[in-house]
Amino acid sequence: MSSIYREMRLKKLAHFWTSFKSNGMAISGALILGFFTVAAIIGPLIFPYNPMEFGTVETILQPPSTTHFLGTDNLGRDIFRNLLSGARISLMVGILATLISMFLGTSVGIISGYFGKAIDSILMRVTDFFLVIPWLPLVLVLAAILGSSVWIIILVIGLTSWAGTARVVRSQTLSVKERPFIERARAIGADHSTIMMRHILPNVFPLVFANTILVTAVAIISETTLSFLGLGDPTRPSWGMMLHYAFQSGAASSGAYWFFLPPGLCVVLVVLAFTFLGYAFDEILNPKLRRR
Amino acid sequence: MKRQYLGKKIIQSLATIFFVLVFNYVLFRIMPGNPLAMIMRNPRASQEAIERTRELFGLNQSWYVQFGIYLKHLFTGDLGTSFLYRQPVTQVIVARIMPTVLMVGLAQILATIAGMVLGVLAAWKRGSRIDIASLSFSLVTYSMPTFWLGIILIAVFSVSLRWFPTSGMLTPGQSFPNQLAMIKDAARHLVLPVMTLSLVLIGEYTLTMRNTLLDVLTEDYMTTARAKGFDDTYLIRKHALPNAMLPMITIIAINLGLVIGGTIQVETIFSWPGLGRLMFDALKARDYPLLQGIFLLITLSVIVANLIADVTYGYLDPRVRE
Amino acid sequence: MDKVVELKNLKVTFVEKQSFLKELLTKEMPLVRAVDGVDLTIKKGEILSLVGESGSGKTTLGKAILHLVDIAEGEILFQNQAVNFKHKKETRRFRQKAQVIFQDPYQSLNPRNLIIDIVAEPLEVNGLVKTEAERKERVMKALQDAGLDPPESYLYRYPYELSGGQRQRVAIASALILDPAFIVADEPVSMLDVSIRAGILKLLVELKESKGLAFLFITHDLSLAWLISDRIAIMYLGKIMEIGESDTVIKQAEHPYTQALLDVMPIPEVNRHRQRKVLSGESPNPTNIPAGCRFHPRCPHAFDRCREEEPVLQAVNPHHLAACHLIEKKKTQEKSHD
Amino acid sequence: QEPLNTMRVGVTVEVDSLSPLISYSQIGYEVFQLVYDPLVMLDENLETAPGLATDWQISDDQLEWTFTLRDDVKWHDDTPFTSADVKFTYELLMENELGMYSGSLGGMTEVSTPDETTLVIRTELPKANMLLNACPILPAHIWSEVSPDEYDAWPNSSPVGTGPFRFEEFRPGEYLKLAANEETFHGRPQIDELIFVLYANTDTMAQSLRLGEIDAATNFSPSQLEVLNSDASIDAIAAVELGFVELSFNSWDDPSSTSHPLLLEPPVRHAIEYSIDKQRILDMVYSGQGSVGTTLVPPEGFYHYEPTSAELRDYDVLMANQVLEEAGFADLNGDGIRQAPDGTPLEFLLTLRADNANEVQAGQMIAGMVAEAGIKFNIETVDDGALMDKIYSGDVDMFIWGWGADLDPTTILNVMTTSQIGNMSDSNYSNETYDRLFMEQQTIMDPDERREVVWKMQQILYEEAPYIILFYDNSLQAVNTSRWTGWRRIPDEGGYFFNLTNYNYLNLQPVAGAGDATVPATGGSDSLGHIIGGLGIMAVVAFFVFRKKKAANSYR
Amino acid sequence: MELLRVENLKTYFHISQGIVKAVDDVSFTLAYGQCLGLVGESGCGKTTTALSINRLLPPEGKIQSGNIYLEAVNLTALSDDEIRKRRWKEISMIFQGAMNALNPVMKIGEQIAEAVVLHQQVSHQQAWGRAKELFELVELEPDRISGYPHEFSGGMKQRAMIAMALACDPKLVIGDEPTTALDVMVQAQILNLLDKLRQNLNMGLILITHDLSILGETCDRIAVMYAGKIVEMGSTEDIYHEHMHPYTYRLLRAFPHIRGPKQMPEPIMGTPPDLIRPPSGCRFHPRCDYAKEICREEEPGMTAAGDGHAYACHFGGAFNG
Ligand SMILES: Nc1ncnc2c1ncn2[C@@H]1O[C@H](COP(=O)(O)OP(=O)(O)OP(=O)(O)O)[C@@H](O)[C@H]1O
Ligand SMILES: Nc1ncnc2c1ncn2[C@@H]1O[C@H](COP(=O)(O)OP(=O)(O)OP(=O)(O)O)[C@@H](O)[C@H]1O
Ligand SMILES: [Mg+2]
Ligand SMILES: [Mg+2]
Repeated sequence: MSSIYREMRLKKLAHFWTSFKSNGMAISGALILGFFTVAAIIGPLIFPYNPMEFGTVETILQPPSTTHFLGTDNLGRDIFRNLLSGARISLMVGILATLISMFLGTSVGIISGYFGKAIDSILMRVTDFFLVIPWLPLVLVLAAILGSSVWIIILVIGLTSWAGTARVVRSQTLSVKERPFIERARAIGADHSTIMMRHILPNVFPLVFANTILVTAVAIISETTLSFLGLGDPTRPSWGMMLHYAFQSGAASSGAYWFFLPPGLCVVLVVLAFTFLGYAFDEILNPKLRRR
Repeated sequence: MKRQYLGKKIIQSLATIFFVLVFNYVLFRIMPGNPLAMIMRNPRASQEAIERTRELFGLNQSWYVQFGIYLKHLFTGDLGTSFLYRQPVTQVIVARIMPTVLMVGLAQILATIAGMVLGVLAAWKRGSRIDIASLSFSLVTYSMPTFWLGIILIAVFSVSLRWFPTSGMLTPGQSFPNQLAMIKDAARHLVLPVMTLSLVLIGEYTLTMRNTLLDVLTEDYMTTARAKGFDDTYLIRKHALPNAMLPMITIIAINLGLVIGGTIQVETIFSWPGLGRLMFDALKARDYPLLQGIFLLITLSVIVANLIADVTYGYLDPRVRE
Repeated sequence: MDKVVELKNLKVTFVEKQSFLKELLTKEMPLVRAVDGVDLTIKKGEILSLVGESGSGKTTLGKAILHLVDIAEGEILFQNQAVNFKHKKETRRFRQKAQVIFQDPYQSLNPRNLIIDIVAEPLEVNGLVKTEAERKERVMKALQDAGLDPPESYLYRYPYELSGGQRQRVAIASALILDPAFIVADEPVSMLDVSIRAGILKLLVELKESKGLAFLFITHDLSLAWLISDRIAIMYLGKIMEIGESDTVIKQAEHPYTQALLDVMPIPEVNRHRQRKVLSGESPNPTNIPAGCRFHPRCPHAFDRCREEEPVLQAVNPHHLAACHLIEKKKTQEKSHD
Repeated sequence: QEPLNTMRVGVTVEVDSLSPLISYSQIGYEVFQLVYDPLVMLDENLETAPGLATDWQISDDQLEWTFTLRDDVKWHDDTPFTSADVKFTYELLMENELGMYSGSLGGMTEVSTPDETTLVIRTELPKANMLLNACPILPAHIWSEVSPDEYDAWPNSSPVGTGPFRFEEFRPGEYLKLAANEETFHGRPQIDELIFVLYANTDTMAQSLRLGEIDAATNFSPSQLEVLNSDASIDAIAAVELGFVELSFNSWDDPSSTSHPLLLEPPVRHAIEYSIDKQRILDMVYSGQGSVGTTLVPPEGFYHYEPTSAELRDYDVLMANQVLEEAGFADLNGDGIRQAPDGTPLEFLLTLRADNANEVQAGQMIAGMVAEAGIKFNIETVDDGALMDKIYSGDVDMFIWGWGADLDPTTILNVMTTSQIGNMSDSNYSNETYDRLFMEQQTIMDPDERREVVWKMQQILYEEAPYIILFYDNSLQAVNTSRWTGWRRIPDEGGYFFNLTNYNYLNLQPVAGAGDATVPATGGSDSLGHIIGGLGIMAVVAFFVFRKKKAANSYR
Repeated sequence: MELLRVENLKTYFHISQGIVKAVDDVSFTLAYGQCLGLVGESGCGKTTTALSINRLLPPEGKIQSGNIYLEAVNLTALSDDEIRKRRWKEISMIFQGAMNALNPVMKIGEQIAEAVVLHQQVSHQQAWGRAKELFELVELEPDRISGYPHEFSGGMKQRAMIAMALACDPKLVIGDEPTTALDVMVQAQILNLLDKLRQNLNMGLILITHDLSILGETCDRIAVMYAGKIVEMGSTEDIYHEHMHPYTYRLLRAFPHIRGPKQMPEPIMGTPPDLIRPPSGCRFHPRCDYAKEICREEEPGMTAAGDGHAYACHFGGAFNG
């Protein structure tokens, strides 16, 4: 019987794949992201990079050449290699921060929407608070208090970016909650946690998923911005850190475009890829958009 | 009915403000360096000054009394004295408000208009070249770090093309023969920062507009309206837009918080003499009273903007008036 | 005969949702008297139909019996016992014995669960199965009971892969799996295409007969009620207006409201431009129930007494009760004729 | 009407206050020396020269100074300047101990004014730095109106001075504007308007300079220097500055401190110094601008002590390892990190200031270098404020920071005295001999004799190494010579401005015909190049999406 | 006199899974003042037929072939502009589910008036006057004209929708399931109203429904659709009493008859066909009790069975014997 089971799953996947592959944004997003993921995973293995290893005076800010595909930075380090290892950091920050944010946002959203009443009011005021509070200043302050290691940056971004998800999940929960199968679950005696985990979560998840991908994009930009403003982790040179150093060393005004453009473009591309995917999933998973 | 809705929204906003106050209070007390240490760090602080501060902040009182004192000071408009500028925080802030309001306001207006136009075009001509072009444009600008975009714009428009100045709000120290000349000068300086900020915003507005409009266009009442024989422009203007505007309003208001983040970057890149930079300077200098003041101001304005959005929403959508 | 469910003066009220501010400012809150004093018994192996306009409180009554909404007043006896819902074990036992089928088969099955999981959920929730094999076996049996044959081919599908009728059968299977004594069927066929309806109805009747199940069948379609039920109760604004054996209620309707309902029932017959005696207005709202007989504002026969005094259910004959002053009037008239 | 000759100077820090009682900043110092005059100023050779005082005598017991003041000086509001103003200013500062100038007034006991042009100052002990006090003289007729309670807050928002420039306008966040003072004893400057333009980042400032939006600027980053110099009309220099960058150890030898005990041991500090290739860091991070550091007093001054070759701990990894080996630190477990005999590894936390990219990068290089000696540095970055907290609470192992010094060594030497712990001291260093010598040097009037003592002090510090002086860094300045000429570096290796004298401001000449319309600069093309590249890539992306979209459509 | 003539209409939806032949060769006519009931199971193409007449199909839907004449004008041949001018003025629609068919943020009166302004060149004020009249016509309180849809109950919205449909005195009104989702009582009210108005205003009415039992009182003629085709068409009497097609027969048997004998309705087994790959031959054959070999192979044409009565079956009336 499990073969039927597998077959059904496959059918569903196939269906998803059909919509996915006919969606230009999804494909471009997946390709770009795939490229960077592969680059982040195997890149540093082929082109190892040690941020503590510096060049010599002669190798400072060299334009692209055959030995250094993308030239060198102000400390004579290879930019191409730095980009590859930066991809790891940036992607890691984006994804881990998103996981935190997703967990918080989904829990708050579901709990708030499901229980309603006082719990909802309180949680929603907290959510509102995180929603209205100017995000970057808050992150800046928090990062300044807590310090600037990658883990703290991840935590800070995660802790401050869940409000949107919570709202979306809550409103979805409110509508799922009204659907009769929830009442049915209550009628057969399911308790709150079962209902939330088994009935509400799976039904809000597609939305969370699409939303999450967008949060990842935001998280990566956030990391970049924080690093650019000097609050990044210098021992783990992400793309944002590269931009920070490029800007601090005046690369933009001194014409060292190879120092300044590639990390920025990488950020743009990766964020774009996540945004593409987010919107594409939204389009694929959101039946309303699909209808037309 | 309407008054109740308004009342509810105001109460909600007040609740949020209360959260903000508590948070603000707690945050700036757990920040390294309590107010006393800040004063004492000043090598020349006299014993009296320390006493005065102690009293001012009620540091010898219990926490709720301290919170009460904090609230009392707030309500009298006393945000303390900036450590950095040695001036009342309110005074420091007031001097820097206008440039930010000008820039953010313009950018928001521009981005809203452009985003709506692009979004409407994209949704109406879904799948066409226009849709793809505006979608790609929005997504690409949306994905750019604000500061990076700013630097690129300087490189293109100031350095290469020489169309606009690189930085500042007015040509420094220029005395202008008349008001008009000054406005012209300010306008030239405004272009790039406003462009940067709006470009980053346009993306989200376009996408939101497009998506909500697509949603709206599939609604049954749009079919009804089409069946009535109206042409496309009328349909969009009279039937689709009023409905699609609803989520837009919320997004625009919520975005204000985001825009403020953007101003920090834009003001840094373009040396714009506004609040964002002031805030960043205050942060770097650990000027807590100033930081707290700016933080409060920004948060309050975002909350007020949200309240206004909610009220507008209520005005536009008869359903939520109840 | 065994009483499965017995309701005594059951009342359910809702507080109308209103703004926070108003809640603060006003002490009294408008009450929705959705169920407003219902006495009813349902016996083993019986289908009792509950018929009424939208908003008359049918669903609420059904939910109240299953304790899915809070009861304001009155008492519910299940198999002659009051269930203590504070007691977890007792609640659980009750939940196993009383099940529900909802109106909308498209909405009442979790679209993200497989059929096997949906049907087995009551078992899991109540911790009644140990092994996977046992679980599957019981699910298959339930599916078979609900007329889905062969059951294997349904186990690993999602609800959206089934037709409306099949889905409703899945819902029934999931209600049957715990071997209940009583099922509330809330308009189980109203969302289905006519061509499918009949099958489901037949299934319900079969189940009643083969398992001795008791049903509360909620519908607004008098003809369906008439066809499948043993007794019919007519509900209006939270109260039972008429109750009796189904043929009696249909063929010898006493209450003007029942008569009005009968009159508007569509029939597949050429009857061009028949001017039906359609009641004016829509079902009035239960926040503001008229004094006297609650039906009097729409009643074509209303007289003074109806505006002042609320009629109680009284026997027209031992198996037929109605709440209308006309009955007495008629009786006195008959008497005076005599 | 003649067009005004305006000079614009780009700066990255703005005045923290217009009140000399409040300001602590370098830019404040620069502005005050333009708006106000001191009694004695420094000339282009950094020698003392008449300021408001034309002449001065010292009594034989070296405890009484008599200054003869100018009689023709007027405040910018036309009130005449008298000795009472000086007396007022000095007494105000001495009583209230406010601002950056009050320190240099230390030791004065009495100020008296026999007449309007004579000033007599008495001191407790001989005051070696009497003439090097740059304290601006404030107008008594204005400041006496201010209540003493408000001295620490009164903003002095429209300063009135006697200096060569009068204050015009200050727009916080934007610029500060001065105008030439018509009647000044310095002779009217050629600069009609002098504007300090604030930039939030050096990158746009560099662009602005090249575009001619400003005429001069300071605080560039090292790598910009070269590019700026490639511009024919721009002269970018690395100016020697009285300052240094140091690696500072927490020397708080007390149980309440969380300082690392192993760092209190001189061999460890010495090994660290041996293992740092300062020149390389200087070359890499600072583009070679500056010089390798040794002792506390920067070399430009008269008081600098250069360690003998025996004392000198120049870059030498072998020595580093040897020193550690001898002190009993060996890597027994083979993880590349040496341990103390009790097994504690030589692993320390290096705290860096997040917003100073140069220091962060220098720190990273250092961490790489000390590893060669079997020492492990972990790096954390925090902002200034947090670092300050850590320093005051003793919760730090070591950090990189910098100091600026005066011509007179007193201020910088003071940083290392015990009395400054909890105040200026950031290493929490304490040494009784040093403290005693510090008091002594202040009172020695003979420079050579004084130098002996100061050298001794530096020797102590070098040996105990609470600081490893990494470099004497330079201030990177650039001027656009197409509109103003006559730029002079002071001293010869020094800067055009922020050099303790206002010589350049007083002596610059406008280039005839250059006008205010800015000079075209070259060098836009390379930027254009990278833009076009960037846009190209975006176009490719857009095209990609476009193509995919079309495919999707036709599919439908 | 003929008001509407639909000839061999084929409307297909082109979607990624294939071509949905939602309406496949449908022909019928409608006279002035007549009411035609279009009945069939869910998904058989009723709405699509209605939308084709008005050319309001979604982008993926296309009229493949066929002609639709309103009076003498071929609607399928008109330009977008011309058809737009005719919408509502000549053909108006009452949509399935009025709860969603009204713009939630626009006053109901405005929604009626805007159509009047567009098609009748009157002032805005006059249009509101007209809207008030219409409200009275559909038995709604004229004061509520400036209310918003959410303030109306389901039945009232449906009335308002009807008022809107009548705003420009159309020649043809298409009611697409105007009473589905309404309560029996309200359904009866609305049907009564529609019937009365049609007679008073002498307009053509197409009443789309899946409930065969409600047509007996309102319709003159009934067309039974199955899987994109009309399988039987005739007067209401013909369909109820003289039906020749097995599908019509089964459909009628699926309804309970409260005034008739107490008999359980009978289900139609099987499921409606997939319109991308419809069954060969007669589309009903997989569900037909009387299907023979030929039904699988050959598609039956329309057979006349009397005046205006026709059916598409190889074995018309087979169930009788
Ligand atoms: N949770 C609730 N809160 C407030 N009012 C409610 C709630 N549930 C039901 N009501 C109100 O109670 C009344 C009875 O509702 P109920 O759903 O029982 O009617 P019904 O007879 O089942 O109608 P329908 O035929 O439309 O299903 C209605 O007026 C309804 O608005
Ligand atoms: N936009 C569309 N794209 C693809 N297929 C469609 C579309 N609209 C309708 N269809 C298909 O066309 C067929 C006919 O649909 P239509 O809406 O006309 O049916 P209907 O008879 O009105 O059904 P109902 O009673 O459910 O309203 C159905 O199989 C439906 O799935
Ligand atoms: Mg109900
Ligand atoms: Mg339809």
